[in-house]
Amino acid sequence: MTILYFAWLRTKLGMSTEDLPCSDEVFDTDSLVAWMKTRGPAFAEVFSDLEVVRIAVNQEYITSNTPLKDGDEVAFFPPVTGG
Amino acid sequence: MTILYFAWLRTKLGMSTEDLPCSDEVFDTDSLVAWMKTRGPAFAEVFSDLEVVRIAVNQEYITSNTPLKDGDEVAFFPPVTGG
Amino acid sequence: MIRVQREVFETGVEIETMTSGRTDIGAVVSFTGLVRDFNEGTTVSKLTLEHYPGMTEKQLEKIEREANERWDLQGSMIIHRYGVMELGEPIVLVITASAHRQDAFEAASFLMDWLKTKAPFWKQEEDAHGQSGWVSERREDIDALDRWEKK
Amino acid sequence: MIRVQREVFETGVEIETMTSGRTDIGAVVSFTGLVRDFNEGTTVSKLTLEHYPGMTEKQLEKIEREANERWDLQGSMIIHRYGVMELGEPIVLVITASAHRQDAFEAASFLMDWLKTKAPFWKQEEDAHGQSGWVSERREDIDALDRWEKK
Repeated sequence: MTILYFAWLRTKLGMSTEDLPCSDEVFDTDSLVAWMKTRGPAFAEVFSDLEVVRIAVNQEYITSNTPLKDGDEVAFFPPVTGG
Repeated sequence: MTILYFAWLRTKLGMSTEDLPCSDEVFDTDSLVAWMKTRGPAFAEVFSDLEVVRIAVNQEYITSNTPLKDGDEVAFFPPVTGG
Repeated sequence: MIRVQREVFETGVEIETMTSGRTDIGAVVSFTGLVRDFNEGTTVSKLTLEHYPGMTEKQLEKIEREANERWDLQGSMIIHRYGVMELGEPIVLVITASAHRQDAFEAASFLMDWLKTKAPFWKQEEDAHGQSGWVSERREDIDALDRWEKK
Repeated sequence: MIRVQREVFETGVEIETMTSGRTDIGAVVSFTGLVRDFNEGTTVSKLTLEHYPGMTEKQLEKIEREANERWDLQGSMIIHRYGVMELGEPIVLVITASAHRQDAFEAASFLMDWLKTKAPFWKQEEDAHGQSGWVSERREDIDALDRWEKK
């Protein structure tokens, strides 16, 4: 999977993209977020309040747990502020 | 008074403006309209349905009887259709 | 600012004039009304607009003042043409500028609704056979204005 | 039609492109969003817009399709810029064309409300001291979208 971070998630994590394989531990968006929280203080902080984190899978918003497979594009970002 | 006619009132009456003196017979908008109706068939027709005639005195709409004096500008026209 | 003129105008030029050199405007809304080839079931080949010089300007100024009292605007403009117009030409332009988009949208919509029922202009349409007739008042335009009545 | 671009655009040119040679359009509404020097209590000296390439285009196309389903439009356009922008420069443009003004006004307002809460753009503002910060979501923008929920 390709993981993308935007706006303050990107600046706080110091990373805009990374590749992650699906695994027994990470197989849907809920398990991906749970795993993210275990990756250290910056990740724990960024994913502490999911009210301010939007998730898109393959460039579509998701609002409930969604299965993931290798090749998927998962993006994490704050509420949008364009326009 | 200066009397002005616009749009189909103007074309039906064949006249865009005329000067009329105030008199014992014509001293407010109600009496002016009543007198207009007596001026012949074209006038009678134009003023037969006051629902479709708007009146402005000195370039302001009026919706109730309004006193008139020499020097006033009285306009008769249909509902507007600009924009 | 209001303008009543015979000449064609350009919406882009007027927007540019209103915003040029300003850094306090967040939102600009424009409405342009154009002569179209079809109206209320009739083919139109030409349009003539008659107006009441003097009263037109007074009414437009009153409408613009009212919009500026109701909404927080940083700029407003109304241009209305009169005379003979060809298909596709612009008839009327309303521009509103504000810090916030809602003010700009509402004020522009209000100005158009108001103008449609209060500004003394009358349209005469000519069809393909050279027959001309006066355009009738539209019920929808009267209803549209009701939205803005102060409760 | 949608465009996501780094370059400045001109509202007038885009309106002209949409209406040129057409005689069936009666009403054109444009909304232009500009970089202003003040936002939510802070002086702004520069603005940077980050976006999500790919998803941005998908979302804008979806929004535009939705507007065309809801209203009778003869043309629609969304342009949104990204990258660094100076004060007074345009950020976003929405144009709608219709036979009737109400459709054009409502569709343009809808497109802006929708875009503000769904299109993946993020603003970073820089103040006079060179301090930069991410702009927060505005409660008003979420509320504005509620107006368009189908009952």
